[in-house]
Order: sequence, then structure tokens, then C-alpha cells
Amino acid sequence: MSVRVQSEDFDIGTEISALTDHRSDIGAVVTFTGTVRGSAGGAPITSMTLEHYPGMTEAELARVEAEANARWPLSASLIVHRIGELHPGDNIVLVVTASAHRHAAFEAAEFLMDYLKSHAPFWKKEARPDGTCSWVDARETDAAALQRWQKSPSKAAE
Amino acid sequence: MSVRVQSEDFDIGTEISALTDHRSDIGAVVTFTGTVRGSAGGAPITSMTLEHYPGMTEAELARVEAEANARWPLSASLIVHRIGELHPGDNIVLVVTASAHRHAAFEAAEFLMDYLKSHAPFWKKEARPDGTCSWVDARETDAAALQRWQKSPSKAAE
Amino acid sequence: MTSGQNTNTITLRYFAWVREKVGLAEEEVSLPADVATVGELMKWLQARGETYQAAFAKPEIIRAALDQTHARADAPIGSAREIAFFPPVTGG
Amino acid sequence: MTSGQNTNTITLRYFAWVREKVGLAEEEVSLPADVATVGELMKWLQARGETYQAAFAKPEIIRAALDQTHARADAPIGSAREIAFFPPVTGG
Repeated sequence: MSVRVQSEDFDIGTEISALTDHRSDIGAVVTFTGTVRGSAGGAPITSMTLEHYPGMTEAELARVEAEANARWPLSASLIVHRIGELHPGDNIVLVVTASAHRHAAFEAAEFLMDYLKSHAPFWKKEARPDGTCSWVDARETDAAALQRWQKSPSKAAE
Repeated sequence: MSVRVQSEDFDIGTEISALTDHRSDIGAVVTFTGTVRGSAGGAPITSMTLEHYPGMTEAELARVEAEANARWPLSASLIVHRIGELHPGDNIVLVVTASAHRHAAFEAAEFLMDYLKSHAPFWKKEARPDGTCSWVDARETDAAALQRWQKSPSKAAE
Repeated sequence: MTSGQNTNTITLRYFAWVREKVGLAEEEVSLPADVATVGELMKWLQARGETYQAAFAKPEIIRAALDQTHARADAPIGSAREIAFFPPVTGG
Repeated sequence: MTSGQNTNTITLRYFAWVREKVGLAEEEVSLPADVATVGELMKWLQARGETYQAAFAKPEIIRAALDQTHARADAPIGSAREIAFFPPVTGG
């Protein structure tokens, strides 16, 4: 149950080990890693800069993590989000969820990502080869993705 | 797009790197890791032995992976399943899916696990501290989990 | 077309507790002509002795594969070379 | 209760293109008494000059937070010490 905002890269194996080593109550671990794609809307990008709202970011991430832990029986969870200038292929975000059973781990990870995408105060700016930059527009599908979490999960008790 | 059956442990970070290094078309990577729990039905277990059907196992895993790739626009996927004697905390299975967008990666990973659980010819035998052993019963919930994949995925085009 | 032809000989394979109860991992058998489906084969096996009787006492809970592909009890054996019997799978 | 009391002074923070258009990351302002909600504050800011006019031209697409918690346009400012304005978030 922790959240971090950092410039440095993260190592997925290390993060999983930190959560799960020496524990035998965990049966399922799901990770989600978001990475910088080399193009946006068909045009190449050279870098992506992530701005955030220090203080509020950590508070929002802690809130969504607490909500996930209230909804699913999680053994452990982690959110790491990078800030600053990143390049195609770089890691942006990591979510890890661990539970006794797989559906809880899957659903909680997807829930965390859907909420993070719509609530955590991060903004992406893309730079193109010609030197121009633009802020990424919010996707309507991200708001729509939240709808499914309005009712309680069907498979959490399994 | 590959499947492996092996006695040796796997390293999640290494497996992700092998799939995603030097690629900039991937935006989302989901991993599922199944691990041996230290108890079953409230009673401790000392080890778990995985038997399989050589030949058919690889064929079934390749089939479910091909089906996932037909349903979702995956950039890469991997299934690794261990066999032999394992102990509490040990890794059993790894599924990795990579796609441009997160919902495809999440859904494909969950689909792979649901199908693997019901179709891949593996059997688990648990050993208890008193020296007795028993074969794990198939869970009805695993068969039920397959039902949701009978219709085509709703969010794959996103 | 040669006298060595023996289209009824197939390999049977057993896994998990089916293997333990039968006491064999695999064997070659010559099927009688009236055993045409997977279900009929299970009935025929039941009659082969005590261990088979124990293994196949509840054929409805046993799964089968024809040439390494899942098959139901009513599936015709046809020209399959390998038939496997096992409990519902529990991997993952 | 002292003469140094100044309950109307709050910190405004701007992020992403709102920050770029306003030309400031943060500032202290004294709010007039008739600015009671987040939406009224955006209207008041619009009138402060060209850069604010550009940043808040379409207030319906701007999001706000009161003391680091998401707030809608009709949310009362109340005793908030920090109000932030920014585009819809795009992290993850």
C-alpha cells in the first residue's frame, strides 16, 4: 500500500520482490506498466514531459489506492508514476496489485489505472521532431472507462 | 507470441525486457504471475507438484495465445508455466501481454489466464506437513470465468 | 494393406489421479471393433480389472483428449493414435 | 481578530497550458467578497487581463482543485487556502 512520484526509472522485478518476498498468502500478482510510444496520432514524437501537482498528486494516488483496497481483498499494492522528460520506450507508470486470487488482482489493477488516468493531476506534453510541442488532450474513453466501476465488482468475493 | 513449459524459475523483468526492449509501438504491458500459496482451505501445504501432458500442453497454450492475438491487437505476448515440485511463494505461471492501449493488454491477460486455467493440461498435487498428498480439485469458478469471453470484447477497438 | 497393419492399436495415456489409480502412465491397447467413441472406450476400460474399475468408476468426471486435443465422451475415436484420460485441469 | 487578519488572500496555482497561458505558476490574490464559487473565481480571473482572458476563455474545459481536492465550478470557495486550475488530467 504505497504510492511514489519520481523522476527516476523503476524496475518492475525489484518492485514486485519488495511487495511479495517472504509472503506465502499471495497467489496472484498483476502489474501494469505504461510506456511512452514513439508516435501520437500517426506522427512521431521525440520526447514527452510530465508535469504534475506536487502534494495533490500523492494525495489523489493514495485515495485511489485506498479505494481499491476497500473494494478488493488485496495483499499488497503499489503505484509509481514518473515525472519530467521521458523518451519513446521509457516507463511512465507502474501499478502492482497482489491478492490471494487472480480476479481481485486483475480488477484492482485495472480500476487503479482507470482512476489514475482521470483523477491524478499529471499532464503530458509531447515534443515533435520539428521542435513543436503540444499538450496531450484528455481522451473521452478514459472518462468512459470509469463508468464500469460505479457498481461494486462482481467477482471480488471469489 | 511464445509459450514455454519449464522446471526453472522465471524472472519477470527479464521476460518483459525480452518482449519490449527497442520497441516504441507499445504503450501498455500487463503481467500476471501466479504463485504457490502456503495454505489451501485453511490448512498449510509444504509443497505443490505440477504434472502436465507434454506435447498437448504446448499445443493448448499456443492455441489460447493465438486466440488472444486474434481478439485483441497485441504487440507481444508470452506464457511461461512451470512444472515439477514447487514450494510456497514460488512462481507457477507468468502471462505477459503488450499492446498500444491498456484495455487490450488487461483483457487479453485475463483471457489467457481464464483459458489456461480451464484448457491447459496441468494438474496440481499438494503435500501437507503430515506427509499426505492430494490432487487439487478443479474450481467451478474457473469454468464460470470462461463464460464472459463467449462474446467478443467490448473495448478492444479503443 | 500389409499383414503388419493393425489399425486398432492405440496408445492410452493417463494423468494425475487417473494415472495413479490405473497404476500406469501409458500403454498400448488393441481396441475391439465395437468401441467407437471416447465414452465407449471408458466403459471398456472399466471392465479390464480392479484398478481400471477404480479409475473410471465415475466416467463423467474424467476428461479426455484425442491426439492431444480435448474431446467429449461422445467424440468418435476414428483414426486417433493417442487417447489420454485425466481429471479436470488445475494449472495456472 | 487582529488587524493583520486577511481571510480573503488565497494562493492560486496554474498547471499545464493554463499555466503557460497565464504566464505564472502561482500567485497570491485577495478575493473580493462577491467571488464565492470556483466558477465565479474563473470569471473574475478572466477580467484581470489578456493572459487570463486567453487562459480562461473556455472555463467549461478547465478543472479546479480546492486545497488539493477536485472541485466543480459550483463548489463554494469557503475557507480554502489554495485553488488550482488545470486542463483535464492526462497521466498514466
